[in-house]
Amino acid sequence: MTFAIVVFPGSNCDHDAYHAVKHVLGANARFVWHKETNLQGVDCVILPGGFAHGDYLRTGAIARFSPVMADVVKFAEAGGPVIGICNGFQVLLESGLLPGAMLRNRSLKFQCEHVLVKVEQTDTPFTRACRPGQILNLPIAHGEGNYYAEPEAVAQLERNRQVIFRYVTPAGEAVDAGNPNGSVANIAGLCSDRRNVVGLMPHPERACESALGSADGLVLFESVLGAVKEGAVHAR
Amino acid sequence: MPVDPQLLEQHGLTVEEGARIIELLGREPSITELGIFSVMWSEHCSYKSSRVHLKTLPTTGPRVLQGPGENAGAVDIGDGLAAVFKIESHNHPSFIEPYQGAATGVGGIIRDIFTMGARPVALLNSLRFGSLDEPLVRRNVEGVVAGIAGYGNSIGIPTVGGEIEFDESYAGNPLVNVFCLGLAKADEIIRASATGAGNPVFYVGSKTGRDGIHGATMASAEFDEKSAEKRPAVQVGDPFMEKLLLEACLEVMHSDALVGMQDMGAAGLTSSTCEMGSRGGAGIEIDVALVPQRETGMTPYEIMLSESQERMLLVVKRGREAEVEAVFTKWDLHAVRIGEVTTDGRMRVKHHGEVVADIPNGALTDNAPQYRRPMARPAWLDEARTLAFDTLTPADAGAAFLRLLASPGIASKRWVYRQYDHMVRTNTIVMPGMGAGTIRVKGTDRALALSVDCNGRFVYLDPAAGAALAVAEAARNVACAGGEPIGATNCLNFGNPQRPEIMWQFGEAVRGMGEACRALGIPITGGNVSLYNETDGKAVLPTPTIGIVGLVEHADRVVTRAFAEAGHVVVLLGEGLGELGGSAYLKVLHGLIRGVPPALDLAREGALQRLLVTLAMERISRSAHDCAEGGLAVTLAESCFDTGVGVDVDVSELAGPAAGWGVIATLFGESASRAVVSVAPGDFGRLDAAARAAGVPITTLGQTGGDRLRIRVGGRSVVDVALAEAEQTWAHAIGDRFHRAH
Amino acid sequence: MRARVFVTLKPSVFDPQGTTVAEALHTLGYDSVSDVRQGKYFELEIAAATADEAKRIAGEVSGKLLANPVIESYRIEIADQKA
Amino acid sequence: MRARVFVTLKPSVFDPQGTTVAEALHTLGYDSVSDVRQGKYFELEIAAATADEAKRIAGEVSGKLLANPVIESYRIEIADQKA
Ligand SMILES: Nc1ncnc2c1ncn2[C@@H]1O[C@H](COP(=O)(O)OP(=O)(O)O)[C@@H](O)[C@H]1O
Ligand SMILES: [Mg+2]
Repeated sequence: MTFAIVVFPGSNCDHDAYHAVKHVLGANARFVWHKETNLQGVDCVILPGGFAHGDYLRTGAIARFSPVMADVVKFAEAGGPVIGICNGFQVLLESGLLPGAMLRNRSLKFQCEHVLVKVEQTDTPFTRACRPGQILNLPIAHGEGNYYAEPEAVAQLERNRQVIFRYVTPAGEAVDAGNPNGSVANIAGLCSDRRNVVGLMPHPERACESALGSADGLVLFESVLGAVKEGAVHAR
Repeated sequence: MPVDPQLLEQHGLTVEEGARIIELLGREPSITELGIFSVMWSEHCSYKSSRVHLKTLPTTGPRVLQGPGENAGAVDIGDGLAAVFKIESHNHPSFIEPYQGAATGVGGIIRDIFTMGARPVALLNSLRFGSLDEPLVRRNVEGVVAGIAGYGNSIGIPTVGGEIEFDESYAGNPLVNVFCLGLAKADEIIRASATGAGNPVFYVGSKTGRDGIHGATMASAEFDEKSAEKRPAVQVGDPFMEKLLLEACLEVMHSDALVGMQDMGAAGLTSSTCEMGSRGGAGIEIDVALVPQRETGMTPYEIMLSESQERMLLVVKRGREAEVEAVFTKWDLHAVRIGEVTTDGRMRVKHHGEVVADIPNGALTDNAPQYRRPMARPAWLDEARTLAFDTLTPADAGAAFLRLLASPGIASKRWVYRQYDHMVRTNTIVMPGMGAGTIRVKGTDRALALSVDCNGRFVYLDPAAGAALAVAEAARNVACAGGEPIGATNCLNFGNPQRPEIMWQFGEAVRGMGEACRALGIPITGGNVSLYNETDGKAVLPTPTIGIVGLVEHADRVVTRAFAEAGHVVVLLGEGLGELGGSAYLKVLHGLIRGVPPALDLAREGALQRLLVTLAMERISRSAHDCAEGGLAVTLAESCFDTGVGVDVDVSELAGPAAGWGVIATLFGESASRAVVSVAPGDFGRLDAAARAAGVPITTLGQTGGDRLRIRVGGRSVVDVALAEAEQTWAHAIGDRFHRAH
Repeated sequence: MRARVFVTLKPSVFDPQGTTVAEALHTLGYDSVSDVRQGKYFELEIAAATADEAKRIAGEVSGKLLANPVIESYRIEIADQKA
Repeated sequence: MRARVFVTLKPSVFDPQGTTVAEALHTLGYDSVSDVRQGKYFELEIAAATADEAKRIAGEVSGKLLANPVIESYRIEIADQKA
């Protein structure tokens, strides 16, 4: 199985994603420069974290016009698994692959810390190895992770069970006390209506080894590895 | 052009220096030449007041691959790898514009590291501000922290540690010192020198504007009302551009088409051109008309002195230009050829072909003025060193304990480091707040433990002892984690060197720092001097910050400050002498910076540090935390926090009489060479044997467990609080002083 | 031609920056300021024959890049001709 | 009264955001856009008897909080009376 890790100018978690899938998970990984136009032969696309184009203007706003994005859209539309992590999630939002937008954290500050995230849905390629309701300890590191969508849009996300990760308290409750950034409905991550495109603000790739404080993020990559191996998900 | 005294003064030069310029050139300088001399001979670039002292520092050792003289120092960390590191100040710019000043400080030190061919992997910072009770200081703090975060986070280098202290003396002159460490293959370190006549010189990065003209001279002048006028000089950082430069430069270095490179930091194109030529024993000729410009109508003077950020100067092998250009093009950057290497040892600057400056490199570097400025022990010192305990009433121990935990210097710094991405690159195995920031070195078994420290109160009361104590503390911090201290870098922040008492503080501090490093076997591979840190004639506390790199042999054996679990034995290594001079207790409870700082026996300090490394690497210690600000009581409290494991100890063996100053001195005295360590009961025998073998005094204090923090003397509890209460106090003291709690 | 583009959060979207600025102003004693909204402001230099053409280009650019239609709206003025 | 405040970087101050946006526009084929400067835009609701008074308050607030006088300058308009 081969992961493609898209590198935008300003991506800075690209090497972390590479390390996680190649050296911890043991899969193949290759970097794809944002000017390339061909994702051929890859089984899963990772849009990594960082500050594509410096996050100037708006997070993800300029990156979505990168040449590679046309192929990422094609890959996603063909059913291939795509995961956007942090800045990658922001790119997915800007490019319309996932609904909604990001506002500044309500603290107006960058926040880097471990948070608790509940897995709400296990029928996506990135959560199928999770237990329903499993709580993951994952780091966040962002200044604009305050997810927003109009109330009707949020209602539709809920109806379609597209909210797959929510920030929670240690008791597992998705209440304000567990919400680090002000995201509507404590949303930490979403999937597309076809469920193959996933975006989340926390960094699973930073939580794949216990030496780093948590290995809870590895299950996302194990999930997609299993899904691809079993042929449960692929771009056709 | 005739140089009159007024013109010289505008350039921060003395009349004697003006005469010397004429002598060295054999003629009157042009205005461009005068500008070039003014920045190269500024304190910031020439080290004219400090060099005679810096020469005395120990800079060599078996691990040293690069000592002072290049953009950064380097030490061998095994496996064919080098740690490349340095610290730099951006104090004055950070006062004028906190966000951009701090941000560009981070950008500058990162360039110093990747210029050496190293990939930057960790940042630390050492910050000093006035009292947090002042709204203006709070804005300054918010801006500086946001600026460091804004730059470091964006470029993707984790900030894994640092320190922050508050004292009124810094209110009008904060200190912003940033440390960066990078990794390189030991045999691939790049030097910033220009060789090979005819090799082309390339400019790459941001376009040049009128930013920061005379920034280097500004960094060499104290503040007064007039400095507000220098404000248009503010530089704006562009971390995105720097990220592109970083990746492109590291890629270029992997080809052998590169001869040398240097960043354009303070004094921009001037210092890079002249220093590269000088180091290579060659000359450089450039035409400033070829320099990419952001603004129109810039003069050669302005182009040479601009401090626009995110620019690099490269010397490339002739015939290999296309390879290098292709790499930069990939990263959307343009490398522009602006000149070439010559053989005549001169810096020649043309403007559309016409020579506007032609100076022998030596006149700007080796022949720059050197001063042995007069030094005098301050008259006020004897008075400040006396401590009349009979005029003070000792505070209640329990209340003092909570006051100390709530004081910003001791309270949790989470409000600060939460704004820094401290995990990016997935190497951080000890996060900020848990001890020395520690990063693993992927591909090896090893890790690096990093610490920056300085207690300005100690330095103020005894500069030599204070600077030595700073070295001891920083080294002890990395030793607690299990790291052997193998290299250091310093950032010497002082007042106006033209005042003999400041120069005395400086000279003494350098002497003390050198002695400590020599005794502990830690070479200083580079650093930075920041003088004129004064407001209206009042200097900051002398602050010679030291950054230390510790080598941890086994990353998986790293130890943090926090008690691991209940039922462990808590011991004190080293001896408390009840020394309260210069302590946080006196400052926080009595508003005093007085007395004599703790005594330091460097042999005992070294023994303790070696023991701490052994205890970690042999998996004996389960936590280790050095005793510093706030003394034993605060050290014990900090050992409980975050893991929430309580402690119950009896310090009778250490204490004097059970009331009054004896208890206070035992709990809050800041004697050097001590650490609180916890071990599983079954390992106590090994600990005891190791301590005895090392000749380090060991006292069993009690054990971990429960949800209270209890310190007893004899039968009596002198501190007894719910751990949760103490932790709340400590955790929120800084954040609560700012507007939003979130 | 000089175009000015104002990008503001839609009224329904909570504006954390504006709210914080308003709070800070109250702390400073400016109680007469009751509501603050923060947006972005751009000045573009556009090579166009007519103001209308400049406006068309500015509009395209704003819709595509400068504003995010999910949360923001925009308004354009051409320097010598307010619109 | 509604006040609008435009905060822009002083002309000599480097604007990396604007530069990056301009480059992005060129990549998208908008070659007619030659220069982009990015600033901030505020709308304030001010309880004031006269436009002049509103303007005075907006000016104070801008100088103190909304703009950073070291690198930015600002301009104020009162809704029904441009100034
Ligand atoms: N306090 C110090 N101790 C030892 N070396 C120093 C000290 N200060 C400066 N140096 C050395 O002097 C040289 C010049 O320093 P600096 O001007 O700060 O470098 P740059 O301008 O390239 O950033 C460097 O090699 C630096 O390591
Ligand atoms: Mg340098």
